[in-house]
Amino acid sequence: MSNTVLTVEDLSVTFALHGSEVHAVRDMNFTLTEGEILAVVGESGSGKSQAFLSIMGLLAKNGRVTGNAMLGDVNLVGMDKVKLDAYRGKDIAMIFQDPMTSLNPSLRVRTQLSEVLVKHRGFDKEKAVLAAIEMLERVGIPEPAKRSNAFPHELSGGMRQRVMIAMALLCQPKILIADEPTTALDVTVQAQMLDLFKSLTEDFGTALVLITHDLGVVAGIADRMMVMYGGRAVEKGKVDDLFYDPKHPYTLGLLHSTPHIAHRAARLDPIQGLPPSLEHLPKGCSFNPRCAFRFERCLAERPPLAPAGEGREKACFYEGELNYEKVA
Amino acid sequence: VTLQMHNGGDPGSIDPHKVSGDWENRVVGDYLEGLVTEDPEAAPIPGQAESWEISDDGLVYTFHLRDGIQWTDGTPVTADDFVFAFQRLMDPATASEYAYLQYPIKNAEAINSGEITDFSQLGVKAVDEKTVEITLEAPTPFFLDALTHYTAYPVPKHLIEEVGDAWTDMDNIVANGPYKIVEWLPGSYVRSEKNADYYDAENVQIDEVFYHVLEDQTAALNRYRAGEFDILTDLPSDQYQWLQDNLPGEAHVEPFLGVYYYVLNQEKPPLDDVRIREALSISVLRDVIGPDVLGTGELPAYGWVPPGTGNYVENAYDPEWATLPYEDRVARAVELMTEAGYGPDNPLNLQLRYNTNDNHQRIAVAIAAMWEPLGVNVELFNSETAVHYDALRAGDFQVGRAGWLLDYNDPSNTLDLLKTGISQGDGTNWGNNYGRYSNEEFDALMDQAATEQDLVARGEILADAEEIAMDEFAAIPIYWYVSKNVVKPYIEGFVDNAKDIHRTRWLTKSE
Amino acid sequence: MLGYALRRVLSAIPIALIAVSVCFFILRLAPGGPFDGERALPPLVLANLRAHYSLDQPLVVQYFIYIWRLLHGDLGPSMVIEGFSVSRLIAIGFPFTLTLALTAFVIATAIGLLAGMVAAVNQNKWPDYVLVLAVMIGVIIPNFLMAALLQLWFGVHLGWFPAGGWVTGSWMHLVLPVTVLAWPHAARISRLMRGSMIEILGTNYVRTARSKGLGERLVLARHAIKPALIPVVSYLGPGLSYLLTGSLAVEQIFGLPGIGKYFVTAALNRDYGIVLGTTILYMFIILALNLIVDLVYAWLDPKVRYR
Amino acid sequence: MAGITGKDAVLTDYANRLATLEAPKGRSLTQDALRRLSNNKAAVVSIVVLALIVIIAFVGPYFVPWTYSQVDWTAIRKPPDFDKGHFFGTDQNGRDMLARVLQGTQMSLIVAGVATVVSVAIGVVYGAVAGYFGGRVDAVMMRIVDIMYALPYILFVIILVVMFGRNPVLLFVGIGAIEWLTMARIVRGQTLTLKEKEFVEAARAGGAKPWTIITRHIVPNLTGPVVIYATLTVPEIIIAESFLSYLGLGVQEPQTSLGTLISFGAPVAEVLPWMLMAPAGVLITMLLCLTYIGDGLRDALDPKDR
Amino acid sequence: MADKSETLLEIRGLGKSFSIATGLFSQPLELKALQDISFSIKKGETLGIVGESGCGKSTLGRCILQLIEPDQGQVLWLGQDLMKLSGEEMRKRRQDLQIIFQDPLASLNPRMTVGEIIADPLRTLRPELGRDQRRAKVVKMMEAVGLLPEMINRYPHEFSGGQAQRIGIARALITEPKLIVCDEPVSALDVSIQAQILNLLADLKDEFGLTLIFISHNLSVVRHVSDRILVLYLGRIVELATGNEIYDDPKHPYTKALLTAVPIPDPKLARQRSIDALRGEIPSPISQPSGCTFRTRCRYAKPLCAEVRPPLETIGGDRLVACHRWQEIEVPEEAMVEA
Ligand SMILES: Nc1ncnc2c1ncn2[C@@H]1O[C@H](COP(=O)(O)OP(=O)(O)OP(=O)(O)O)[C@@H](O)[C@H]1O
Ligand SMILES: Nc1ncnc2c1ncn2[C@@H]1O[C@H](COP(=O)(O)OP(=O)(O)OP(=O)(O)O)[C@@H](O)[C@H]1O
Ligand SMILES: [Mg+2]
Ligand SMILES: [Mg+2]
Repeated sequence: MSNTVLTVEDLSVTFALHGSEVHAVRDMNFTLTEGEILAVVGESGSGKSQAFLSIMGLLAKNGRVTGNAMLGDVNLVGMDKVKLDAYRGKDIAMIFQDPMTSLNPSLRVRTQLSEVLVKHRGFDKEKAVLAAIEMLERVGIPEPAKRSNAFPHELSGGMRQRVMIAMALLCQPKILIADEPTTALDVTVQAQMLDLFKSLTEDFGTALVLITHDLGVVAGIADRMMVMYGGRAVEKGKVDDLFYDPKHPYTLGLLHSTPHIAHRAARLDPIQGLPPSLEHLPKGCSFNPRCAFRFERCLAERPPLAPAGEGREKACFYEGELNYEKVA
Repeated sequence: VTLQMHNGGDPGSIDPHKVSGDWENRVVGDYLEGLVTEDPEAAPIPGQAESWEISDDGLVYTFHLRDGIQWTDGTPVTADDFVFAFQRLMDPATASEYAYLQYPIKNAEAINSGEITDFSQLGVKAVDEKTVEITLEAPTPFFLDALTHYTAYPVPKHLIEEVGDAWTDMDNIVANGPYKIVEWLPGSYVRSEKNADYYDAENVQIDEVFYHVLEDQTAALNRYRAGEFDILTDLPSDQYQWLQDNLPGEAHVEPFLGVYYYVLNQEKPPLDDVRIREALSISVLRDVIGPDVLGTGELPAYGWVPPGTGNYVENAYDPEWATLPYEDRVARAVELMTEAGYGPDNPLNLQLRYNTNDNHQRIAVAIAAMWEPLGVNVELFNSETAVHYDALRAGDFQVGRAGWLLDYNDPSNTLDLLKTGISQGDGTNWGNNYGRYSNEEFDALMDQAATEQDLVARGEILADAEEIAMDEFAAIPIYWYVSKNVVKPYIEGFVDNAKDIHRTRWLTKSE
Repeated sequence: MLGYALRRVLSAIPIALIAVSVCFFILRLAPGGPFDGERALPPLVLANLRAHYSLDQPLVVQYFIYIWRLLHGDLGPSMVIEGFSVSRLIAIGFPFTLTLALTAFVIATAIGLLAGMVAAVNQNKWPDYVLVLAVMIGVIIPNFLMAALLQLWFGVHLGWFPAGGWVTGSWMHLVLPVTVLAWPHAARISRLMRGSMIEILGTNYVRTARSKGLGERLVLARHAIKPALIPVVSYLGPGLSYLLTGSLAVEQIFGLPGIGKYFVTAALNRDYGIVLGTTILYMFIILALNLIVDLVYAWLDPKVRYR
Repeated sequence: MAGITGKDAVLTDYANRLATLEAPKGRSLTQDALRRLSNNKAAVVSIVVLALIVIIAFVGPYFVPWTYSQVDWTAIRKPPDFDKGHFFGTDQNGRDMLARVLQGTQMSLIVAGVATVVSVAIGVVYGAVAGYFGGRVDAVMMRIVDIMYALPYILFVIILVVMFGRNPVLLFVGIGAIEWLTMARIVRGQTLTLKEKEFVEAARAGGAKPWTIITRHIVPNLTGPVVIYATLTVPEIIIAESFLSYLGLGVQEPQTSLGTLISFGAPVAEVLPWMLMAPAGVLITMLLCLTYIGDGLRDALDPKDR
Repeated sequence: MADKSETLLEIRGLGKSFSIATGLFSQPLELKALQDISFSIKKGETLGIVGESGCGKSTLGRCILQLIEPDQGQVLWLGQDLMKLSGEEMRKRRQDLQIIFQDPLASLNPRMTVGEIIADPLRTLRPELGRDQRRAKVVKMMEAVGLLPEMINRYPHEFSGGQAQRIGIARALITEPKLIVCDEPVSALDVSIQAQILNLLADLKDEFGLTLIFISHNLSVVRHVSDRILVLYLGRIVELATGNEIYDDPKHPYTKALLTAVPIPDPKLARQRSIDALRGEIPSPISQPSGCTFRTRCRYAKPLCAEVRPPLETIGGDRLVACHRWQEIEVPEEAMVEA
C-alpha cells in the first residue's frame, strides 16, 4: 500500500483582488499514497479548500495556480479542461464544504447523483439511479428512494451534506477530497460516515484527503496530518506524533483550544490575536505575531518546511520544548 | 394565364352596394357587369345590355339585355335583378355610401333619404325579363357614365332573397362579369377565375387574376421588380425617377380626375378674410410640389375642376396671378397680409392639419415654408384619418388638407363641394364642404346648371360658378391628381385614361 | 399546483371580460368612428349604418349588447371589412399569424439560447463580441427597415426567396418574414441568456458539476441552463405575444394575411368589432402564456411556490 | 475581542497595526463597478464613441451651415453636395440631412434617456413588489400587466392625444406605458426566485422592512437582467417614439428624431440612400455602443466576475 | 451568570409540517418537521439543542424567529406571543432576537460587501447611527470574530467557509440582541477561532445576560456552552436536562447513543474505542414509526414501544424524558466517555 497516487509540488494559488493579491496557498508539497488518509487541518481561511480546488481546476475566475499536481504521470495543474474531465469525478472526486450552494437547487437529488455514473461508468439512466439510491442508503438517508426525488432545499443541512458525500463516492475515486464533510452531521451519523470512508480506503485503496476542523475526527481516522497556517503547511507528520508531540506552536495552540467533552472548562484557550492577512503576510514567519515562542530570527526570516524527525516536517526555528507554562 | 395585379388596400367588401374604393372597384368590376360597361379607355359601352334607347327629352333610358346572360350558378340574369339591385342600392337600410351617384334616377334620392318607402316608385322598371327601363328626374348628360359605376351593377336577386347579405361569402357568391371570385384571403389577396359563361368569354385572355393586397408602395414595387406583380396600381413617388431610368416606359403617370387642396375654415377669423386667403393661395409655389417635393410631376392646380373633365369648357379657370413670377406673387401676398393687419411684428399663427401620411406631411412642410415669408407661423398638426376628418367636419381646424377624386366625369361633382350646406334640424349639414364656403351667387348658378339641358350652356354656367368661388379663394387647390400605374411590357391592352379604370378583360399577357 | 393552475384558468374569463370592458369604453372615448372617411356620408346612410351596428344606442346598452353576444360566442361584425364577421377574420388570419409567430418563436428561441450560451462561455472574447453584434442588429434595425432591406436584397436582387405574398404550404414564402420577426426575438433571448448564464456559471453548484467531470457541454446543458432560464422564460410570454401582435410591418410589407395588423390598424380605423375581438383573443393567449411561464418558474426553481 | 469585552484584548502589535494602518474605506458596489467598467476595453471604447455622439449631436448644429427646418428650394432630394454645405444631402423637402440627423439624434437621445429611465424604474419597482409580496398582490398586479399587454396601446395614444393635445411629456407617458411591462415581468420572475434565497431570510431576521429588502437585497441582485433588458428597451423606445410621433403624439415636424428619419429613409433606401444611411449609421453605432456598455456594466456589477 | 429567574422565551406546543410536492398532479406529502415542542428559556441561559440531522433543529430556530410560520403552538417572548404580532411590531422585536444561519455562504447577499452585510441590521434597527459610527462598530465586530478589517470590502464568495460563518456571527451580534439562535455557528471554524468565538459568546453572556439557543452537532462544544440541553429526535423532544445531567447520566437511549459516538481528539483512545453507531432503519419524518419514533433503532425497544408513544415525563427537578423504559435502562459502562 505505498503506491503514490498524487504528488503535489510547489502548489501556489493567488487571487487577484482589486489592486492587491491574495496568496491563498504557497508552495504546498505533499504526496498521497493509496489507501492513505491525510487530514488537513488548520486555521480557517488558510487555503485548505483553495489548494484542493486548484488541483481540481475549479478556482474562481480571479484565481491563478502554479506548481504541479501529478496524478500518476499526468499533471492536473494547467491541464486542458476537456482532458481534465476524464479524471475529475472518476479518479479524483471532491466533497464540497458548503452543501447548500454546492447542490444545484433546480435539479432533483437523484439526477445530480446518477449523472456521474452515466458519464464515467457508462451506466444507463435507470441503473445509475438505482445505484444512486443505494448510495444514499449507505450514507444513511432514510427512505432513499423517496428522498432521491427531493430538491436540495427540501433537505436538512446534514442530508445535503450526505448527498454531497454520496455524490463523491459513487465512482469510487482513487482520490477523495473531503472538505469538511461531516460538519453538519450529528455524531452518530458522523461516525457512520467515517466508517464509510474508512472502509472505502481499505476496500478500494482510495486515498482520502480529509479537510476538517474537528480534531476528534482526525484522531479517529487519519493516518497522517498536515497543519496549515497562512497559506502554508507548517507541520506535517503522523497523526500520533502531531497530537502527542506537536512541534509547531500553532499545532500546539490548536490542540489547546479544543473543548473537551469530559470536562467543562470555564474558558477555552484560543491562540491569541488575529489570523494573518493573506494579502500582506507578516515578514518572517507568518505565525510570529501570535507566537509565544518567537525570537528575532522569526521576525526576519521565514522558516522553511524542513524535516524534523522521522516522517515529519515542520516550519519553525524554535527547537526547544513547547510548553505554555514555561513561556507564560 | 395568371395576372398578378397589385391592388393596394384590402377590400372591405365585394358587395357593389357596400364598396367605396378603387381597389374594391377593380375586383367588383371584374365579376359583376352593369347594363353598361367600360371599354379600355373607360368609355361606356354595352355591357349586360346589348343596346338601349334614350327618349328625346333625355329622361327615359330603355335597355335591352343580351341573350343568354346568366349568373355563374346558371340562373339567368334578368331585368328583375337590375330592378332589385337599384332598389337595394337606394334602400336606406343597405346604407350604401355611394347611392347618391344614382340620384339622377327618379325618386332615388327620396327613397334613399327615407321620404318614400315604397320602393316600386323608383324609376327603374322591368318592362319584361329582358328590358330595363330607367326614368330620370332630369336629363343627366353623364348618366350613361354613371351607369358604368358599380352602384349600377345588378345583384343576384334569387340569391340575396335566400341568404341576404351573406351572398358575397365565398360559398355563395355568383358572378355575371368576365370573372368569378374564387378565393378571398383577407390581408393577402382576392383571386378570380375566368367566367366561362360570360358572353364575351372567348375574347377574355387572362384566365386567373390575383388582386394582391399591399399598401406599402415600396414593397409593392419590390415585388413588381421581383416579377411577382404584373401591374402596380400605385407607385412610390420617390421612385418614379428611378423607374423612368431603369424600367423605361413601364411607369404610367397620367392625369386623373381629382384635386388635392387645402380647405380654409371660413367660418372663423382670420380665414374669413378673403385677403388672407388670397395671400395664402398665391404664395403657394405649386410648380415645386409635384415634380420636386413629391417627385411624380403632378401638375399645379389653380382652379377647382380638373382639366379634361367632360361636359366642361377647356381651361375654364386660369387666374392671371398664376402666370406672374413667384417673387411678385410673394410680394403681393405680403402686401395683402399687411393690409389684413399681419406682418413680421404681428405674425399670423395658423394650424395646418393633415391626416397622417408621408406625402401629406411633405407638402405641409413645403407649404409652411412657403408661407413663412408672409409672416405666417404654421403649426403642423397631423392625426389619423378618422380624427382628421372628424375635425374637418366639425369645423375644428384652420387649414386642413383634403382631396377629391371625381366619381363621375362631370364638373358638378367637384363644384358641389362648395355649395352652401343644407340646414337640417338645428344645424347645417355642410357635407363635404369642410371650409364652409358660402356664396349665394355660386349656389344660384349651381342650381341653374342642374336644370340646364344644353351641355355647352351648362358648361359655361358651371365655369362661371367656378370662377366666383376661386376668385374668392374658397380653398387652395394645389395639384391635380395623377393616376400612377406600373405595367410590365408584356401586358397589352392597358390604356391610360382619366378615370384610371382598366378592366382585366381587355388585358393580355404574353408570357 | 394543480389547484393554482385551475384557479388561474378559471380567472381568465373574468379577466378577459375586464379587458374587453376597458377596451370597449376607451375605444368609444376616441373621437371619430368607423364611418369617418375622406367623404362625408349622407346623414341617413350614416344613421342607418350606425343603427345596423347598434351604434345609435346609448353606450351602456351597446356594451351590454356586446357582452351578451360575446357570452354567446359571437364576436360581432367587423365594421370596416364588412365582408367578414370578426370571428371569420380571426379564424382565417389567426392560424397564419400563429404559424408565422410559432415558427419564428421556435427558431429564434433556439438560436437565441444557443447564441447566448456561446457568448456567455466566451465572455468578453471575440465570439462574444461578434455574436452580440450579430444578434443586436436584429433589435437595432427597426423591423420595417429590416423587412424592406431583406425584401430588396433577397427578394429582388438575389431572388432567393419570394419578395412577398403567401402561398399555402410554401415555406419559401415564410423565410423572409420569419427572419424579420425572429431576429429581434432571438436577440433578446440571447442577451438575457448570456447575462444570466454568466451569473450561473459562477455558482458553486456549477463548480460541483464541473468537479464531476461531466464535460463542459453537459455541465451547461444540465446544470446551468435550467437556472439560467428564469429571466429568459420571463421574457418568453411577452416575447411570443410580441410575435403575435407585432407583425404589422411584416404583414404589410410582405402582404401576408395574418391578423397582427389589426392590432394597429383596427384601432386606427375604429373598427370596434375587430379591436375587441383581437383584444379578447390576445387576452386569452397572454393569460395562457403567462400561466405557463409561471408554472415553468416552479419547474426551473423548485423553491418557487404558489399560493 | 478587544472590541466588545476587552477580555481577550491581546491584540498583537501586528493586528493593531493592521487595524489602524488599513483603516479601510467603504467601497460601494457602484464605485467598484465603475472601476471595473474602466477595465473593459469594449465598454470603454463604446463610452467614448457614445460620448462623442452626444457631444456632436448637441454642439454640432452650431457648426452646420443649415438648420434642421430650413428649406433649400434649389436642392430638393439631392445627394451630398459639399459646395452648398449639404454634407449628407437633402430630403424631399430640400432640408439638410446633416442638420436633421443632428437634431434627430438630440431628440432621440433625450427621449430614449428619459423614457428608458422611466420605464425601467416603473418596471423594476412594479415587478419587484409583485414578486416579493406574491400571492394575491402578485396576482392582481400581474393580471393588470396582462390586460395592458392585450389592449391595443394605440388606443391609449389616441386618447392621450385627444385629451391632452400634444404635450411632449405625454410622449414619455405613452412610451412608458408600453415599455415597462416586459421589464416588470422579468423582474418579477427573478424576484420570485430571489425572495426564497436564504440571504433574504437573513435580512428579514435582521428586521428589514419589505421595502428595504426589496431595495437593498432584491433589486441589486436583479442588476444583470435589468441592465441587459434596459439596453434592449432603448431601441424599442426609439422606434416607438417614431411611431407615436407619426401618429401625432410627441415630436412634430419640422422637428425630427432618428426613428422618424429612418422610417422616412427606409422606403427610399435604394433611390435616396443618403436619407437612410446617415440616421441609420448613427442609430446603429449608438445602440451597439450602448449594448457593449450594458454588457460591461453587467459584468462590472457582478461581484463574482472579475 | 445573570439573573436567571426571568423567563425570556417560552415555546408551547409548537408544530410545523411541510408539504412536499411530488408531482404536478399528485397529492403532496406531509412532512412533520416539528411536533409538540414546549420548553422555556430564562434570561442569560444557554439552551443547547442536539439531535440527528434532519430532526428539525433549524426549523425550530426559524420558527422561534418567525422566519417560517409554525402551524401550531405559541412562541412567547416575555409573555407576548410573537405569532400574533403585526409585521411592524415583530420587526421591532428583531433587534432582540437574532439568528446565525447554518449555511454561512447562502445567507450572505452576494452583491454586498462584508461591511455592508454586517452593517445591514444596524441600518434598519439602529437608524440613528451615523455612517462612521456604523463602520466603527462593524470593524470592531469583525475583529471580535477574527476577521481582518482589511477584508471589509470583499464580497462573500471571496471568503473561505469559516470566514463566511464568522460574517454571519458578526451580523447577528452587532445589534446586541438579547437572544441568539445559533444554528451550527462554529462548525466550519478551526478550533482556535472556535474557541475565540465561544469565549466571546460566554463573555457576552456574562456581561449582558445574552441568552443563546445553541444548535450544534459537536457535543463537546454544546457541552461547553450549554446550561441545559434539549435532545430532539424526529421532530420531538426526547430529553431535556442540564448539561451535567445529560452528559453524566443520559436517560434516553438516543442521548446515550449520541454520547457514545462523540469523537475524541486523542488518536490512541479514538482507535481503541469501537463506536457503537446506531444501526437499523433510520425513519423518515414523512412516514414516522408508530409509538416511540426511536424504537426502530433502539436496542431496548419492547412491543409496548411500538404501540404507545411515550409521553414527555418530568423526572427529578426540571428534567424531561420521553421513554417508557428510562428507569430500567442501565448505562453500559464501556460506552461512557472516559474523562
Ligand atoms: N475568489 C477569491 N478571491 C479572493 N480571495 C479568496 C477567494 N476565494 C478564497 N479567498 C481567500 O483565500 C483564502 C483561503 O481560502 P480557503 O477557502 O482555502 O480557506 P480554508 O482553509 O478552506 O478555510 P475554511 O476552513 O474556513 O474553509 C481565504 O483567506 C479567502 O479569504
Ligand atoms: N422547505 C422545506 N420543505 C420541505 N421539507 C423541509 C423544508 N425545510 C426542511 N424540511 C425538512 O424538515 C426536516 C427538518 O429539517 P431541519 O433543517 O430543521 O433539520 P435540522 O435538524 O436542522 O438538520 P441538520 O442538522 O441536518 O441541519 C428535514 O427532514 C427536512 O427535509
Ligand atoms: Mg474551506
Ligand atoms: Mg439544520
